[in-house]
Amino acid sequence: MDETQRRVDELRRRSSEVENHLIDELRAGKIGRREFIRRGAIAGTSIPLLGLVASACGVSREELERVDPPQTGAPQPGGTIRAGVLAPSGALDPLTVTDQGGLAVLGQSGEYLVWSDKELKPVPRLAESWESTEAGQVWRFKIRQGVSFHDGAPLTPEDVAATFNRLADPDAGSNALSVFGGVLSKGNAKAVDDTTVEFQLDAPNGNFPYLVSSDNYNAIVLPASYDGDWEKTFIGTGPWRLEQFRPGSGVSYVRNEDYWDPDRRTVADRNDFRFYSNEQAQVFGLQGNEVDVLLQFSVSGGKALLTDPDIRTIELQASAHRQIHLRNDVEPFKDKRVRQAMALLVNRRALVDGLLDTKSDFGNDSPFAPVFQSTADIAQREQDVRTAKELLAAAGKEDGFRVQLNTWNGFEMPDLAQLLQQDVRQAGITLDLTITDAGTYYGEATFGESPWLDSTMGITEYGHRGVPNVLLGAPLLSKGTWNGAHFKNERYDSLVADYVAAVDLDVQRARARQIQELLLDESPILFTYFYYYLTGTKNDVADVDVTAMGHIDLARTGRVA
Amino acid sequence: MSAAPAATAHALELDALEVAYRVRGQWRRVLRGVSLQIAEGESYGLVGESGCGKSTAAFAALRYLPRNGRVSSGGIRVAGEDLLAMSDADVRRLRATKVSMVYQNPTSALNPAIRIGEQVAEVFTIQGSSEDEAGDRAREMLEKVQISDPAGVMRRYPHQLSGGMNQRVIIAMALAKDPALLILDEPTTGLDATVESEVLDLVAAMRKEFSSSVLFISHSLEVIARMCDRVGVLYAGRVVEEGPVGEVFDNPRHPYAVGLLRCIPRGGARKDKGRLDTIPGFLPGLGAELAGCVFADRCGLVQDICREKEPDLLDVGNDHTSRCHFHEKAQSLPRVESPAPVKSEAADGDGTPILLTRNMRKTFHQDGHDVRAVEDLTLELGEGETLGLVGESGSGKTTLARLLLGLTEPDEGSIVELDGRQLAGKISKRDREQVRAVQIVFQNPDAALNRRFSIHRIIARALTMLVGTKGTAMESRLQDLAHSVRFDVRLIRQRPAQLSGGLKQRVAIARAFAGEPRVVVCDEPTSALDVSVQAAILNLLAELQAEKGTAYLFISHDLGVVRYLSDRIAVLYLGRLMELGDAETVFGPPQHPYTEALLSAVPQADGKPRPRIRLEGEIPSHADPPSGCVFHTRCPRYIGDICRDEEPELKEVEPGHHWRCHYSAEELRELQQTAPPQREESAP
Amino acid sequence: MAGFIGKRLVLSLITLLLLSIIVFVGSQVLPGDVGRNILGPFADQQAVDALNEQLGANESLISQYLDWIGGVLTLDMGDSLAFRRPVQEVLGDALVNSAKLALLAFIIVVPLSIAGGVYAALREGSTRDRLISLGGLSATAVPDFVWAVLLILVFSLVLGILPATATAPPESGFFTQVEYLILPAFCLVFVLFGYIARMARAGTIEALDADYTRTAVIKGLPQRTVVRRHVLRNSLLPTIAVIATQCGYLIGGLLVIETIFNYQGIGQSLFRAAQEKDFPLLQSGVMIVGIVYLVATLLADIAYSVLNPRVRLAQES
Amino acid sequence: MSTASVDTGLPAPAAPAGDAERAAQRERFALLRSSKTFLVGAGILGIFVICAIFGEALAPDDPYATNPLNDLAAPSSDHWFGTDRVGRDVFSRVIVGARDILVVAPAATLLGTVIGTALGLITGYYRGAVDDVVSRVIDAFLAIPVVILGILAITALGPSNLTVIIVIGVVFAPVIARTVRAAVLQEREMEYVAAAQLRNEKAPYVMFAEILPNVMGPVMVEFTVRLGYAVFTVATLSFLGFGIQPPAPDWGVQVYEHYGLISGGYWWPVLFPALAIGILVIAVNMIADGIAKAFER
Repeated sequence: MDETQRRVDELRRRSSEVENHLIDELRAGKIGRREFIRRGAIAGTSIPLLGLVASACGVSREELERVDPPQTGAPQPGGTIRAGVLAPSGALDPLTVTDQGGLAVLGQSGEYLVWSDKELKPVPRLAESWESTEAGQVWRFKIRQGVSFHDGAPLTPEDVAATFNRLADPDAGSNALSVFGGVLSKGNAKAVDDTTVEFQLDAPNGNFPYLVSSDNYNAIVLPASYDGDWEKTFIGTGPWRLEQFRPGSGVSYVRNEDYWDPDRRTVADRNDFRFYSNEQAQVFGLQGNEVDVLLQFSVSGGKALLTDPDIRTIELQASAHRQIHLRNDVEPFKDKRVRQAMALLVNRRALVDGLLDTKSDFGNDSPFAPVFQSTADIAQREQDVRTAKELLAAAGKEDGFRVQLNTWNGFEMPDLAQLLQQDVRQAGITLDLTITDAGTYYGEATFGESPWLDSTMGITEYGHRGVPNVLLGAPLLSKGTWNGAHFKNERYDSLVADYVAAVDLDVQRARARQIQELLLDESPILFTYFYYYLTGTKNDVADVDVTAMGHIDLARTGRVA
Repeated sequence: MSAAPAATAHALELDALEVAYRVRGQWRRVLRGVSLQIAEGESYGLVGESGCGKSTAAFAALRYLPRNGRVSSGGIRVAGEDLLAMSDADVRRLRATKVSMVYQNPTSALNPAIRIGEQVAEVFTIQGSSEDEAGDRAREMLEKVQISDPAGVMRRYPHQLSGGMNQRVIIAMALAKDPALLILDEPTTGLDATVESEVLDLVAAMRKEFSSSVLFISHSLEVIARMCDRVGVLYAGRVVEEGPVGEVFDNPRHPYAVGLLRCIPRGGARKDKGRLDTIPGFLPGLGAELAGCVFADRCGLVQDICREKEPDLLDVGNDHTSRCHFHEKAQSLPRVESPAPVKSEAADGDGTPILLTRNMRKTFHQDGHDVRAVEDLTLELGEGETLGLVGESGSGKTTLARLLLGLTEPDEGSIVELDGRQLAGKISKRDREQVRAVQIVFQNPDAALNRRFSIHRIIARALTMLVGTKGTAMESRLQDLAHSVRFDVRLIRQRPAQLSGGLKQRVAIARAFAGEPRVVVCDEPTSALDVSVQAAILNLLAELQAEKGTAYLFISHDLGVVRYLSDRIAVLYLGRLMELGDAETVFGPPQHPYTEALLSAVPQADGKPRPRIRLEGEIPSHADPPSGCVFHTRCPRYIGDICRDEEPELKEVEPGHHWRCHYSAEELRELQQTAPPQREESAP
Repeated sequence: MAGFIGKRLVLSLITLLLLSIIVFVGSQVLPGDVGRNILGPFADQQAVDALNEQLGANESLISQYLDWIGGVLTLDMGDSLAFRRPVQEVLGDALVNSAKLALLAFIIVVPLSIAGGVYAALREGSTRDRLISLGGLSATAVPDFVWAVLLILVFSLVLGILPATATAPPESGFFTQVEYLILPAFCLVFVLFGYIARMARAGTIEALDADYTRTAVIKGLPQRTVVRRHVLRNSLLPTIAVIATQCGYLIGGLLVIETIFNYQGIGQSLFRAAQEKDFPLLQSGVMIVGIVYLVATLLADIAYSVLNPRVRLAQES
Repeated sequence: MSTASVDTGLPAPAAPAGDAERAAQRERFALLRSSKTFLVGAGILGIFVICAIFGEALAPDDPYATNPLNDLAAPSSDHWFGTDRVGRDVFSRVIVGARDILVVAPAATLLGTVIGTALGLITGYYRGAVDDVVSRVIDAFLAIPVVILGILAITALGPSNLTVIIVIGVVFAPVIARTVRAAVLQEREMEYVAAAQLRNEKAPYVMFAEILPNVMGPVMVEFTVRLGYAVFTVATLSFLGFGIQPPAPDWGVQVYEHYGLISGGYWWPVLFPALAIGILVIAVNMIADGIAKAFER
């Protein structure tokens, strides 16, 4: 142990006070090992060292991921791995891809500066290391040497700069604009020398490495000369090279022989992605042995997989959830007591254990999912019909009311809507359901022309994110663009601003507690559960590496003998 | 195998044959103990009105009853073999060799999708001859039935040939197997008079050559008289009289036969000479329960014994039998209609035409060709007058009627006037007065009355629309109308489906007269009816005209009927007026050659032979009519080039008598009284 | 004959034009725009507008429609906005898939249903007749997705002898592809059998009752010959027209089957195009289905007139 | 207006023909009562109608009551058909589910028949320009896949039972119009139509008062055939998530929600609603077949 103790002391000498603070927290058991490594890495400390320090403090690595039935053998080299994903909704173009099928495909042949792994910690990939100066306003990334694109051209800082300037360019129509808006403007990424790229940010941002990591899935590094027709080449620096693209039905890759990282050179020879038009079809596909891996399935669609003996499920704790907004500026939800009553009527245990087969954490009516480390521990709100009725009576709604609930027919949302309908019936409240297709629900996605943003009560699907920043912003800030609840609260706005700016964990957690208590009191949006990210694989396939963001790394995947 | 056929075996023997049909779960008797024998080479006629079971007898002889029919009892022996005891294979062999049939509507009896040659050759291939051998024998057969271009016809399809030509094909098929028994089921009913006589001549000629016995079924006494040696009169599924043709027609010994013979307008009968007699009541429904004599309900001589005891088929001398207790008093059957002639108002009308047309023309545009249906027609119709309109089918009779009524719009320049006022070409543009003035009685009453309306509603609607009366005033007018057409008011609530053909036509007439019309167009009003009912309708039309002074435009292909009713007659050919004049002058010489040919085709009920004039070739198409006189290609009295080059004018050859021919009246009168027409050379 | 075809072609073109107008007007109703549908509801409005600009989805729909019509006349149906690939390519693959499934179903159901219809007609009124017509009619009315679910349950999951989805792995041989298409094809067979059999039965009964059949029987021909030479030629005519009307359903109407069996046919492409308001793809897809339907009905009418001399010769004279 | 004496020429009618019509009517119903297929079909439909009317009373549990903790329980004594994915009793939902389909399908078919018959009458009667134009529009509608037409309409009018009725009605109208047009073209040639024109009757009267009653035969046959298809289409639209809205216990929705689970061995939430659709449709066809047979002869 003394060896590790010596290493820890050495680390203390070199690390900034922020890093020391983390080590104290770790020792005090206030943060888990995983969070310690993650926060340390953000500050620029190398991962192996952090791993050592963490193990020195005696915290195991495995608590986040549960694999059942556990893996048996080690993967044998060669062969083909077949993966099934939901068909991408449009052309496969790094700039515009938004859906899961698309981003999984991007991650095969494309690579990021930083890889955000399943424990949300940033692993250096094309960027060997990075550091920030001026309190997070300027960030410099050291670009790995000896890396080449699939067409043989070497990777240069100019390629990296061009990639990010392209993403931040409003005219490029890229999906990444919503990430870089107000953070990085076009032209502020420059290659300062032949190994470094410097980013001049519009405002200090403690989490910038995340914004260039695989969490921002549009950010795969492309050659400076990229002209936009990605489907022809799938150009990238990744471990897999394009073999054949079958539009609408799938894509197949072969091993990139001169890949820069020897121990991530692919175990299998080929990897074949197959597109499925809907959940039921991909479930039949996996059970019918047409594919070996399903990138993701929902409990509602894939219940059959959970009980299938020759299929292994990998569960990842995640922050994906459903937001049930109650419009605060319209009857009957103007009075917060009515909103609290609604929150108290929901039977969350039935949702988590029944609807989601325990494959989910509980939601406590705030974006702070248990998976986020900055989440403060606050008493979990339970179903309490008696108090709910008292609140309703106090608010003059003792004999209930009638309200319309809008949502769209994706995953388990129609079931959730029907369960809510039954829960609130106990207090005489009647919910009229209007369930349409996604296009109709989101409409023009601007206030006044979108049931999502105009309906009195609506259920909206939110994907997983490494950090709660976005979830605290757009849906809840006074001028948030996704604020279906029309929640306007200055104190909340200022608390969020403080939280985002804070780099230190304690400061973030303190703000988080205040935010959580405020939201519990105001209850503008019900967060009932944060369901796990489920991946399904055949038993004879090993070492499939997935992240809750929807990435799948099949480099080390292979068939067990 | 049945017993070897006796040497002089009958071609067909029916022995007390009983046949029944199963309708909606109950068996209905159709043939009630019919017995008859047809000796070898003999031609036996079976005559009777619709529903009397004559076709059933024919099909029974072929064991081809419909699925819901069965032979309840009795025997059938064909060419000496017991048909009912035969196996299916034997029946097929019998049909392939011994028995054949000629059907009523020839075009639908031939398969539309197979060429004529193939269908005829099939008869030979069944008997084992090879493909091309069958082809040759088929061509020979077609030549035998006087088809001019057999090879051409063999390549054609049934819909490309005329009715007459198709019937010849069927006769060829029937005779190809040199049958022992040839059954003809109303072979000429659907054909024009001229075509009918040609087909009948053919059948007569073929009989001699093929020596087959014939069972000839028809509702027309004249046709039976001309074609058969012996005749059986069938009524409600029972043979009521049987004997040699001359005997039965000259000396009928059963009231039904007597009544039937009186109904037919023959031998120049005319309304102003004496009314036609009729048979009261209706034909019994299919399989009705009839006690005693089947004809008792409608018989003028009925007595109690008739209803109790079924009379047997009593022998009345020289092989003539009758199923009537009082067969000797049959011919003294009291008349139902008073014989008094119908005095017609026409005589004292002031002769001003109430309806006239001047150079009426109508061109149809089909698939790019211009078809001239009616050409330059000028006609007049006087007050209370009946103008008979005759001509072969396709001559434009019906088109002319539809033009007058406004159902079809004439070409520009055609003038139609009613009481001097111009009539609009389209009915929708005529005012209510003009609409009331011109009405029509259609041929088929089933199609002319809306089968979903009650009789009351049909007539009431006509009254409301044409006369504009409502409520009780309309009801009383309705009662009067019903009486005027002798329609029993108690049936006023029925629907057409429940009435007999005759009653339905009376309703149609009542509807036509609802608006006190000035002119009524009668488009073959009686040809869809049975003979006995026909007479009643003709009398009714005559009486109504006499009473109300309505003018008739009477269209019919039955010249006997036209002669009975018409005051004046117009003869149409290829849309042109060939002859126009008083009925009697047109019916006697001198006549236009076309009229002469038409009249010669009409068989006389008294069977007296009349010089037959055969019209060569088919009726030319309206699309490109022949040059000069349009009739010159078929005219038996063809003069020469003048007919081919110059179209004759419709000129007045005698006072009140016009025709369109180069001959003058004297020339034709002299010719027609002496030399029978023969053609030196056929037209180019 | 040429005049007849010419007239029908002109009429079909008018129908196609009407079809495109109906679809054009209809698609105004769809919410959102292509950019929004591709980038999703959470994308920045600026990005959405930029993408729309790029894809040309911002132009007024009238000009988009005119561009599209202009393109069609020069056989270039433009690019699919969502897939950014020529429409022909996107629809080409889908059409080939749909055609394969339709052909397989066609080959199975047409002979089966005609034989069934004629067999039932020959035994009109018997229990077998009632069984076939009633069975066929009921099978026709049971929804295709119910058949799909039942067939997958039995043959794929319980017996495990047939795959549950319809798209064979890439480069698989002819027989593997057929094996994958058997289940969906049989869903179509159940749905179409009753419809065609009923028409074949009605046509045959009518021909059996016709005068010419009576003539043939009285000629002494055995029943088999009468049916083969005289009845079938006339009874199958109406059936041809019915088969043609089903082609539209076979190509464009199989969305449900394609969804359950995960088969990339025209139905799914149209469905996604409508949802994503991918205007050129939707319009062209509906056109293709329309053309297939109209060509099928035209071929049926031509076949009808060729087989039925009365109609054929009426045109020529 | 006195006429020749009436009584002489007038025969007493043998049997008042009036009751022949009633006799034929009685015979037809007797035939109907005796046909097995009709009775079995009517019996099944009767059961479904009772379920539709007294649904909640008959169902052992409340079809809407959810119990996620007891979801996908296999058929047992307290849940004959087991429970669905949110723990509702499948047996109760199948019973109450009859109501939506038995309301929407007939209503849609009626709407389609009314529009279709009107269109058929107009195109059949007028022929010429009107017929050509309207027939082309009908062809265009027939060429559009039903589902695409459904999506466009339901997105525009919003998902509700009424929308489904309108969509199916509009989709059926062209097909029925085509059949009615064929019948009207034949009927139009009959002389009673010319007779009506000769009374200066206006076109609408001729079409709807004179011709329509005579084409009711084909219209009725088309209605019964279409009714079977309506059930098909309602279920398909529900299956695609466009038809009848959850939580309504519609069979099509139930199959849609659960068909993905059959591979996990949960067959009961799919099988029973699917069988219910099949049995109802077969029953409707048996009735149609019985009626057609009885009124045929």
